[in-house]
Amino acid sequence: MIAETIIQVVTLLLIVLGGALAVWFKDLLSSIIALAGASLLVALEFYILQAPDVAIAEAGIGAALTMAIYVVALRRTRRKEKE
Amino acid sequence: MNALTTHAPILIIATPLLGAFAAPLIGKLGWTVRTAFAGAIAALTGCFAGLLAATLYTGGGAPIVYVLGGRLPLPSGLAAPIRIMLEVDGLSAFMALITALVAVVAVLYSVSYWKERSGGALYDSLLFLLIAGVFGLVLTGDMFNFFVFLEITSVAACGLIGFRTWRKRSSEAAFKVMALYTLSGLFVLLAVGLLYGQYGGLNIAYLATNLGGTMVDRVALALLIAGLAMKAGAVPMHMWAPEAYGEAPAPVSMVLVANSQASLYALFRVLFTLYGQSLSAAAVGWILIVLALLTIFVGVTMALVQKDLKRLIAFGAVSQIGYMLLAVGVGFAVLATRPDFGLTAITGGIFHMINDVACIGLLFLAAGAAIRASGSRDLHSMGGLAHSLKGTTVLFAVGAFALAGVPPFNGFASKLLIYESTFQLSPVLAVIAVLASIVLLAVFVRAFQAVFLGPRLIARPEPVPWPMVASMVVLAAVVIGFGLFPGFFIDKIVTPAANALWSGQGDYIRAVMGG
Amino acid sequence: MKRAVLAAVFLFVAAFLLLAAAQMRPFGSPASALMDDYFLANAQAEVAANNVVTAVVFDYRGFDTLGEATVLFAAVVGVLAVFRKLREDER
Amino acid sequence: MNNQMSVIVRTITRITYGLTIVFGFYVIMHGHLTPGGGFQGGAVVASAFALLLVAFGTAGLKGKLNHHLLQTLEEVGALAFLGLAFAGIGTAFFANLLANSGAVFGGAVPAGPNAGVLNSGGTLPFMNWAVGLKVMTGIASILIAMLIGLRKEAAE
Amino acid sequence: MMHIGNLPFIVAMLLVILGLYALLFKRNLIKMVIGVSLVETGVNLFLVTLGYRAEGIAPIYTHAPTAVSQVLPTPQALTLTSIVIGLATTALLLSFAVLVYRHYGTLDVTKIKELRG
Repeated sequence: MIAETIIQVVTLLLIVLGGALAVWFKDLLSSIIALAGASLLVALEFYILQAPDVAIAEAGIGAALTMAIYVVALRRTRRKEKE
Repeated sequence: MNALTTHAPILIIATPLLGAFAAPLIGKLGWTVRTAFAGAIAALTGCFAGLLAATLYTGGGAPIVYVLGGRLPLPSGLAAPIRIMLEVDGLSAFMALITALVAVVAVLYSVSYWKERSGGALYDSLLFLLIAGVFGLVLTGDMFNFFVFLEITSVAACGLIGFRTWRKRSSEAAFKVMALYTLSGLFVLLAVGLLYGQYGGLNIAYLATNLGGTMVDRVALALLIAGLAMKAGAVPMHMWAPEAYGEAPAPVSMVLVANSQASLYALFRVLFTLYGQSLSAAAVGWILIVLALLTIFVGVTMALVQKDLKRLIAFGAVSQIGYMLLAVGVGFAVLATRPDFGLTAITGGIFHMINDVACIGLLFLAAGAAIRASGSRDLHSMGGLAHSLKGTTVLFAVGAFALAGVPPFNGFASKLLIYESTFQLSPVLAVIAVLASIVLLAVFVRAFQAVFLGPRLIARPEPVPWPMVASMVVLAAVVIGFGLFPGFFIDKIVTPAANALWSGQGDYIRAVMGG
Repeated sequence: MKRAVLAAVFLFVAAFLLLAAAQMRPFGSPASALMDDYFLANAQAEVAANNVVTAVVFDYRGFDTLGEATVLFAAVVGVLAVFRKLREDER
Repeated sequence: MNNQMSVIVRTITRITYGLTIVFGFYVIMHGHLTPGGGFQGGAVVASAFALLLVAFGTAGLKGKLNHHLLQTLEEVGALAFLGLAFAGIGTAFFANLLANSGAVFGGAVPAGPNAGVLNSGGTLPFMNWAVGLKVMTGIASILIAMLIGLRKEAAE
Repeated sequence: MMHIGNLPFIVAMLLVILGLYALLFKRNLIKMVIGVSLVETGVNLFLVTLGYRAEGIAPIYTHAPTAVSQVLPTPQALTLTSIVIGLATTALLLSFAVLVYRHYGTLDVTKIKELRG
């Protein structure tokens, strides 16, 4: 029980860290990867919260496909936030 | 009660959805089939809306409830609705009528407006999605379902705003508007989540019976007001509105006005039906009044300095949102004490909705025709269109005078009610509202003179095809009809709607919860 | 100046949201579960589905799902419209 | 940016994409029994498709799939979903008329925890398929439209 | 179980706040879209945490152990809906960002304003 709680707290803190990094990075690709990482951790948190349905959806849609669309959009725009 | 009447609420939403899903497939069959299909869908939707309104008004005004996938009453002794419900009271039916009017006119206008352009089938599809979304917003009785429809209108509206992809400013406006719409939608969703977390339900009637005055309720209310006012285009988040109305194709601008009004409707629904008297009404009412005055002021002053015809009308539209907000804010401020003029104010505000959509819509459509004919949007380079576009000139004048509240047009009828009731709460408010109207009249007289009068600047403007003229004539008929016989329409359709807000909370709840 | 106002509004909203989160009923103990207990008890009998979430998504709240599919459809149509081929006179 | 990634990525893609698609279909099929459903399964299939796009670029897909076909399939999915909702209109829009009826997917399930009966759920499995079709083709056509639109721009 | 209080709610709200920050103060269009995505993720996390019941299991009867409480299904259904909506809005926003870049050659909001004149 204690172990589960610790995992949950660590996951939650990592989610915030991932979100902060996504905002912080100047390189947009790193930013997107941080966002996808945060999404995957959120999916893990969903699994811990007994929502496997939503966890699959978040991992598949929120992390993988969203990132694919971001990467496609980045291809023809700029990679750096400021140039 | 026959089957068609029973299922009218869902058919109103499902028919344009069918149109939207099928439009790209039908579009492959050519322009004639596509147009016929769009017209048929629009006409059917209009019929269903009329049927629903007629059923409601002849049935004594008791709310009609439609349970998706089930029937009333609630399952054996359960005190919470479990399925999504559509709930139609006087106000919803009134908004559905407005939307139906806009839908039919917009489709008719688009027939020739969009004939020689690329992506016509995609345009039809997005237009129907937007219409279905607005219908959903005004008919649904479930908070999460409301959020879903909010997102449908956002996505479809932004697709349409950015539809002229070759225009620089369209793409920019579409991005900006989409970001703001998404943000407002997420505010609403967060509020829905907060309410669900506290009461374990999503149905408006169910929530209304349970709401107390706790801290979380107030946070949810603040988020709802912020999100919905943002989407309605009230100050301080009004900046998206002129961009959106200005960059969208003319018929879409009109539908977007109806969309903003649907958000305003939702705001009223939240204030009166969901929260009702469970919060200190006067304070919230005064917040709305201040927002409304700011909206009127900003709309009118910004309209003064515009050089672009569509943006000028767009700021006019922003100022009119302020009038509705003002009237209902007055009504809400006095809801607890219930003096007579509260109901008058709400009646004026509601009546102004249909008047506003008719005359602003007429202005947008006439401006669209003028811009199409002259190939320019700049006031200074249009000049003298009255020589060749006589019909459009008259129609634009009708719309402009109606918007500024000149008798005998419809804007006067509703604004008079607003002035009267506002005056009884505070004379200063009424004076500001009247002054703003006068300035607005000046703005539109100047615009009319610049675009239509004076020497002929465009040698051979394109003629206006008949479907465009016909759709404008429909709106002009509404403007004049409502202006000449305001008493009749107020009695028949506006009073039930106003009563639904003023004293209908109990009925709204009883229709779902029983008892 | 504009940035300062924006920052003030942002801080206000942030404080507001955190306050709401702290004021919510405790995590892990829903205040009222009338509707959800009904789903848990009756989904198998009424919808014949073992996965209650799917039963809610496609039956009890199926209309939301239709709306959601519609949003996705709208986005697809919007993206196709953005990247469609233009006519010569439209560029 | 180079459209074609290294040989390793392409080899791994060749091996995995079939499996991913099968897994996606499995998730859609068992949506009413196990975690998953139309949305999740559709997303899994679409991500296999995204993988293909990353590995082989849009040029590799020409002929096999174009976005007109995808768009048509998406509309078919959407119309099927709307039609399934309409089918219940005898009771009310969205009524599940097949559940416990004995017809296709009309089997009943025992109450409480059990091993699961595939032949149950009424209209749910059909809706899962309609939505799954819609989601996979919709997302795939978003990706293709963005990539092809970009390529056209690059050629100009 | 150790008591973690309302930490999940607060984390969800923190994600919303981070997203709002990016949306309000960043000047790059794609960065703003990332902000919107973060707000969406935060709201989704908030919805799912609402449905959690302490010691509950997933609301799926297939191969479930007997006689334990289950978590609430509705918030999960709502979250599924909102995840797909999030994908749809993100895709459309990014398409518009690409379109803006094509017209103006930049993603910087202030530069776009200057170029517009």
